[in-house]
Amino acid sequence: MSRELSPEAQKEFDWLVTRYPQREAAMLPTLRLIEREFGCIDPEGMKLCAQLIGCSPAKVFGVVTFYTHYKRETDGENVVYVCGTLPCALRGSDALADYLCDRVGIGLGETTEDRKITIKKVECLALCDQAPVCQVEDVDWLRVSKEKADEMLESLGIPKRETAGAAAGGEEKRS
Amino acid sequence: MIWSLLVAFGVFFILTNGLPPALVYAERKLAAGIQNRVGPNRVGPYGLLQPIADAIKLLFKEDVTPRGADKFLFSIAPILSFVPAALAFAIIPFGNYAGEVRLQVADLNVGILFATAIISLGAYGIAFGGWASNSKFPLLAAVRSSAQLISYEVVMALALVAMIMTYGTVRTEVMVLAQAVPLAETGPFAYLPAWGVFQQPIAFVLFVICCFAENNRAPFDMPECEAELVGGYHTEYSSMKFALFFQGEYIAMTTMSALIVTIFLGGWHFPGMDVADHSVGMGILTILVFMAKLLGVLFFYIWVRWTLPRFRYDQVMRLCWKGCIPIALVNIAITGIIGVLYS
Amino acid sequence: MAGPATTHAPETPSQTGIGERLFLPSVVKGLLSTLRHMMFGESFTVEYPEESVYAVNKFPNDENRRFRGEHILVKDDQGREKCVACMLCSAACPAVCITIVPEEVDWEDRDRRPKVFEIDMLRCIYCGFCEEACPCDAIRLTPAFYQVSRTREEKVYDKEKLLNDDPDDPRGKYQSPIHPGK
Amino acid sequence: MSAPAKTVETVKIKVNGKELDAPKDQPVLQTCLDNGIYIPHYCYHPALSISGNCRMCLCTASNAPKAVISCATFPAEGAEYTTESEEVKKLREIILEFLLINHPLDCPVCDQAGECDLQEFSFRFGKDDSRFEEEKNYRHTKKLGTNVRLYGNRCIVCTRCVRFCEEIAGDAELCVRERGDSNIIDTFPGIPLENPISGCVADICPVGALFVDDFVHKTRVFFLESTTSVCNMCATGCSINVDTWQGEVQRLRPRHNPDVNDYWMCDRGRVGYKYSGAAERLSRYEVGPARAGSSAGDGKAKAGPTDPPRSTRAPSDFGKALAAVSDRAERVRREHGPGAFAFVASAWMSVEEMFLFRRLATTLAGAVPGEAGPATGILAVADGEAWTPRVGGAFKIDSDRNPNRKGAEMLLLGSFISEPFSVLLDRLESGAIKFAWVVGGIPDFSPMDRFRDALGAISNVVVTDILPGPLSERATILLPAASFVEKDGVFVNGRGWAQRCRAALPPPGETRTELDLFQELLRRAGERERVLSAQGVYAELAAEVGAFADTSYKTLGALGARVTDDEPAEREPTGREAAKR
Repeated sequence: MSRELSPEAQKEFDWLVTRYPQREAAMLPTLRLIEREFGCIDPEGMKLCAQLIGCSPAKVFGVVTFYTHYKRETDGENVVYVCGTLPCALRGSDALADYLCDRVGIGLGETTEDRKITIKKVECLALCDQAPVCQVEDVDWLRVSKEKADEMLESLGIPKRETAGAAAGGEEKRS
Repeated sequence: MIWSLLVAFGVFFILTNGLPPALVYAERKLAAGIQNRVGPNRVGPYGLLQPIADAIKLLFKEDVTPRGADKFLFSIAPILSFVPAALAFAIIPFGNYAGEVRLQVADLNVGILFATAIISLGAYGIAFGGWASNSKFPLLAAVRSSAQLISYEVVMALALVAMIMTYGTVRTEVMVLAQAVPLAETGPFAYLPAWGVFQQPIAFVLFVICCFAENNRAPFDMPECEAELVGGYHTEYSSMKFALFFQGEYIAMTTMSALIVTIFLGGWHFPGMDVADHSVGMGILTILVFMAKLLGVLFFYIWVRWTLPRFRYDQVMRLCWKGCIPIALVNIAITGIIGVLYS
Repeated sequence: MAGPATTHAPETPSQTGIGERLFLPSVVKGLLSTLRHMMFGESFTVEYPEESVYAVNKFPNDENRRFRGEHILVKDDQGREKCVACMLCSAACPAVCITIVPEEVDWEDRDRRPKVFEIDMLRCIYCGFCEEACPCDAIRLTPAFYQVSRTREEKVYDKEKLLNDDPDDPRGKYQSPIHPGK
Repeated sequence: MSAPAKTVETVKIKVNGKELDAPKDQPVLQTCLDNGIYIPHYCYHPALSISGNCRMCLCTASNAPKAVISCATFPAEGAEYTTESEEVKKLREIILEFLLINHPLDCPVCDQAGECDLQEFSFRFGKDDSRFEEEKNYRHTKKLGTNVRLYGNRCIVCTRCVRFCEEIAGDAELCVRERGDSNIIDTFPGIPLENPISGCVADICPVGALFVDDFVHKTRVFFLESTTSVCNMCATGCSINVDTWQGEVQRLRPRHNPDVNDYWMCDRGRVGYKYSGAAERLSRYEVGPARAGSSAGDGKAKAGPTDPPRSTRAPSDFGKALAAVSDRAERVRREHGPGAFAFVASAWMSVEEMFLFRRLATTLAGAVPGEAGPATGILAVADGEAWTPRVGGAFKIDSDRNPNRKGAEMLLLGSFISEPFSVLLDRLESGAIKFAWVVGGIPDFSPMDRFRDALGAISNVVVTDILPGPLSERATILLPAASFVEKDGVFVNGRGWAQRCRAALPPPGETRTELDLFQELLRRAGERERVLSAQGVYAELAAEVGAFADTSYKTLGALGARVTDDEPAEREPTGREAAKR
């Protein structure tokens, strides 16, 4: 247990705990706190959280892996979340994920060598009416077609392919 | 007279000792045919020597008497089943006259009565064999057999009563002669001989059923039903004692067939034959005719065995007491009434 | 069926027709049927050893299909036994002649195989239940039947012997991929 | 039972038209199960908290618009529940189809097959086909800890194991990781499932996802024959089932006994049968010549660890060995009197054996008024580590590693053994002892050096033991013994709870059980007429020993009964009850 919270963070944690009826209920904000402190949530961070909350590390592990939006140590700078739940799946999220991976040159769940981009398949992003949906750094990309995917990747610094058609239809962008 | 006896015994011997092995072979071949098999074909051409091989094997087998068995009864049981069957054959006229020779061993004036009396003795062989074996399955078989034989003898006798009323005699020779006339003076039946089967079809059917039952042949093979009683009354027998039982069974079958032929199928007579012709040629012809009829009935025996399944024991008894006996009695009554009306 | 246990089922009163009650028409029918077989029926007997059971084609559409001879263990396309040692065959075996000891393997598609697989051919009654019970099509009964041996021990077939795929062997030639007639 | 009689508040409900009195704080599912109405369920376990995630126990309720899960529904006065309607059947079919979506069809290689709820419910309640055509998910197969193995593909994520680790074992090593269809049981990286009762997760796993490593790929459960028995590895005395096949113990399984072990047993006990099937088991009666030259006084000097090697004993049989025992005892008694005898019992014997051994000792040694009686003692293994779950559940592992020390205290202390063990050692070393009978029956037993060496110098040493070891090496007459899976008898656990141990297998080779052995010797000495079964011996014992009075094999039944009053039998709450407080 080498890791410790900084005094300010510790203070924030102490305040957090008081807001919940049970200590364990403060787990999610505590994890956010740790994420902010240490940049990501790695096993050491989980152990610290478990220690602070007073539960077993396995429990924290379960919670962290359940929520995809905690930044893990394996994640790159930008994480592309591709929704894989039913409506998106029906509208071709599999093909979309494959396309993205193909463009970036990595597999699903992997990170580029320069640690810039990670592509992840996640459960529902709560935009089922706009399927298929991707999310990059709090920006939702709705009804993602190939062209739109190209546009999205461009925003992450990956240039469009020469052969790709110029028809860009990215009017539905929401932040 | 001497000649008569010699010829008679010659035929008798052939029938009683030569026929059983042949019948065994025929039975196996016919069964195979019915079941789309080949049958014996290893020993000799077409397996013809199979019966001889069987006989040799039986001769050389160890003769076992089970511990606890009644030695005396155990030994005489096979003889008791063999002898009466052969003995009853004596009254069968297996031909007319060959010259002076009467083709019948004994023309008794009690004829049929002698036959039924003697055949009934066969039950002792089975009963003794089953009891003397000191084994439960043979005993059960013996009990079953006794009950069955007693029951069916009643029917047989009743069927015969109708025939005796029809022919007006118990002498077998006279019975044959009585069948050697046309069935009717004129009309379509004039071409049929007056065989018992045409005069008394019901009695014929009853008698045939009784013959099967008396011989313990399928579908009435209660005493030796393999599935329930292992081998029946001869389970404990081996070697020649077993062979005697076996032979006795086939001789009984032959004797019964001969009775059927004599009483119902016109005996040695065939339509268009001159009964008064006592030449040797005609005598031999009558023997051949008799043999042909006999083999036909034997074939029927075998045919039925490989066609019909065995009755259950209660069915056997019900068939006898609730089926055959009432019918036989009614048949006698009708025969009597017709007899009174036409006399 | 109330009352004490009876030895026979009660007679069904359905046999009403006089013809049926007399039995005779049925008897005649049966007699004619057997007569037909006797006169025109062709023999199905394979006269072994003059005739070979493998060569004879008495049943053109049913080539030896129903014959149950000695077993083989089937190999998969990689030459490994298909058997996963689930022991359902030994559970189904009425003669209790199959001995299996499972073992763990780290194959990609399965993690279990028989370490020991023995069939005691002297106890086997060739009922084919093992073949029916097998969920993996791993054991089959071949038409091979005239396997002889000089000792009892030889008749206990081990895994190697059962996995035989020698085309010259009467059992081995029924090894995967194609079982003739199956 | 010993649970304090509490008035249970009940309400009247109707299930399938049948009126039931339902305890108010008990889920409808449990009430139905108690009343013989079976509702299929996976995630519900009576000892664990309610999770309600498998949805298998759906039933319709008159007071709810939609079907409810009966495991998390508490009875309302007058409510009607239906568990067998067409609707419920349809729901079950759908739930099962859903649970089977990612379940592989590997029943042939799955060791759970035969006692798998998924298999059984699919057969009883499931659809005959599935509409799922896509590819199945693959999830990890790994060892969660030294004893437990996970086949992730087969998991239906009922989380019984997770709740067990949290509520019963208390260390919460397991969690459900990921989400959706990649949901899987896992441990925190680097913290394996290593609590002392981890094997129980395999017992409660309703499907073939978790296994005790010891049982994987061993046999099929439908071959196993179960014998109810009691675990032998510590004074907790868990109720168990001994599962055997082909004359070998295949596994031990805990058996529900609310007064002893609830649903659990420890990992150490789970493999506690191993020694009974060991290849080196003693299975032959052996008789050697009496050891010469141990004259009084210098026995101590002569004692050496290499004393009589096994080879001096010749193979014998039951009858001859017993004759040798009685002959030599007779001679020693005539020449030296009762003071030359030593009898050492073991805390691993059943109470019946102790009872008989006690009687046999007085018979063999005889008694001369005014003279010293035989030296007596009792062998036991040293205490191990006790274990109590951090959350304070009902299940504990006793520090006492002897299964029947309590029974030995009740039967032997005072009446048979009146001196401390050190006195026994002194008498053994004094050289006055000419005949010693030592009952071992303890696997991995290493007696103290003094005891071992002293035995090596005594002229007649009869040893009754299971495995070869320091005791059997020093025997002049060796009598093989039966292990706990091979004998009938009663064991009294540390809290005074007597339970029956039943023979699941015959003893190896020509071995006869000690029960037979002692009785046969008594019979030859004219002390009894017949050799009785364990039940008969227990009846004699109950008539003679006060604490066991009014008990019999019948009253002990499958779950046992309390035979001592010196400790209150307080049953601690199970996980759910504890959580509810």
